[in-house]
Amino acid sequence: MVKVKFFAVLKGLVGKEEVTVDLGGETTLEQLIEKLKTDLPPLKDIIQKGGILISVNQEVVEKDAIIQDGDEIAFLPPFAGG
Amino acid sequence: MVKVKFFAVLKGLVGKEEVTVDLGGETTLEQLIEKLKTDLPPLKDIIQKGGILISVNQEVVEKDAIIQDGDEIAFLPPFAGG
Amino acid sequence: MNQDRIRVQTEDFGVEEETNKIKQSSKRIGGIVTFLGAARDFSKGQEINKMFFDHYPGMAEKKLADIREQALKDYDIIDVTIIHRVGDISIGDNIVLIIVGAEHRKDAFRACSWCIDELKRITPIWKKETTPDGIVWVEEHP
Amino acid sequence: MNQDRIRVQTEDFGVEEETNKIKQSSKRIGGIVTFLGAARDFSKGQEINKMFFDHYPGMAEKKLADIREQALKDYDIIDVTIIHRVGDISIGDNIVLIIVGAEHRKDAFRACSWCIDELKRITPIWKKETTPDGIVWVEEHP
Repeated sequence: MVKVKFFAVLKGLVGKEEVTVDLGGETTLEQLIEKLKTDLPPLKDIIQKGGILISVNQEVVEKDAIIQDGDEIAFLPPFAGG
Repeated sequence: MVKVKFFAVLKGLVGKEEVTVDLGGETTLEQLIEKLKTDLPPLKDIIQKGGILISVNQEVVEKDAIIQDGDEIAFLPPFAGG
Repeated sequence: MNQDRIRVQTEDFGVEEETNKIKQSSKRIGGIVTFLGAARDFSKGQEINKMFFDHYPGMAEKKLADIREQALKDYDIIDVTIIHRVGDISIGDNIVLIIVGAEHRKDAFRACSWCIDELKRITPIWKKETTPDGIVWVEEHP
Repeated sequence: MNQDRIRVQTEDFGVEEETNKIKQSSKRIGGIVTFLGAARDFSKGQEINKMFFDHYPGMAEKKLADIREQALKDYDIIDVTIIHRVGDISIGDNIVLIIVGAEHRKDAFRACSWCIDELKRITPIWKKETTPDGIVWVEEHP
């Protein structure tokens, strides 16, 4: 099981702040995204549009990153702090 | 008559904070300096050593500046504010 | 010290109070450069009524701490404070405070400027602006 | 406004108080960059016990006002405060405060850095340092 978080504009677009996903073992971020696109259809357009970073355990990673049980994944829209 | 002021290290070296000089009419800064060197001998070495700026009415000027009655002249050692 | 120097908080901060903490960290400090970001009433041709900052708790603090560590490594400076407010912010309110203490001013200026650039680049904080036309999450980033 | 924004004074200044004055001058201000110079206990390999600043009354204020006007002309900024203390200064005490308020941070950083460089270059203020070896007027200028 992994936790997937959505922040800022994504919370509203996806309609959820957090979901829990059962991976069925080690997988890649790419595969997790494909599964999420099915479970949460708005995510398809969001990812298509680009500009979203994804973090695993609070570090931004590439799509070939390995995901394991217990990881915390987050979808991060463009930052606007400061 | 003009007022001549000495600041910071120059106060101690010249031994005075301010002197009044009778110009006897319009003159140049150069001529005033020559007169002061006679009246205040330590000024000779100070000017020789260099690094001193001179202001007339609170603006730094060159040695060919014209000096008139009522002007305020100041000898300014290297600035060290900030 | 690190915990006090890096904060993400809803409440306001005191510029003087935080400056004094930096000053007290070393008598070698001769130059302190501060960046204070405040909420403007106007952005990209659009009037702003108020704003709201969201953040990723944990990751935001971690990134600010990373920025602080990197600045202390890369620049000849002595101490750094980075504080970012989140939640509701009114026009004129403080948003972000970065204070850099150094022996000499050049390094303090360079490090402070780098910290705010880096904060905007890597810190998971988001801004929602309320304008007369509605509410928008800010995407573009100056 | 100019008189309050440019000061040469023996008493200390309040960083927060002066920052708030700058903030209140316009709601367009989004970035405030501050340089605070403090008395270090060490300079050019020499321990310092205390210092004293002399100035040319009238000319010093005039030069600070010139710097403020030039900065407001040359940079895209909204307001500037420059305050320099004179008289006896203990280690750790504030010496100089420059606050620049602008819409955007880049101009505020550039203008603030320029102001302190220019202050050191053209303002008739002098520093006397008391060290374990004696009292010296500082001539060289970093």
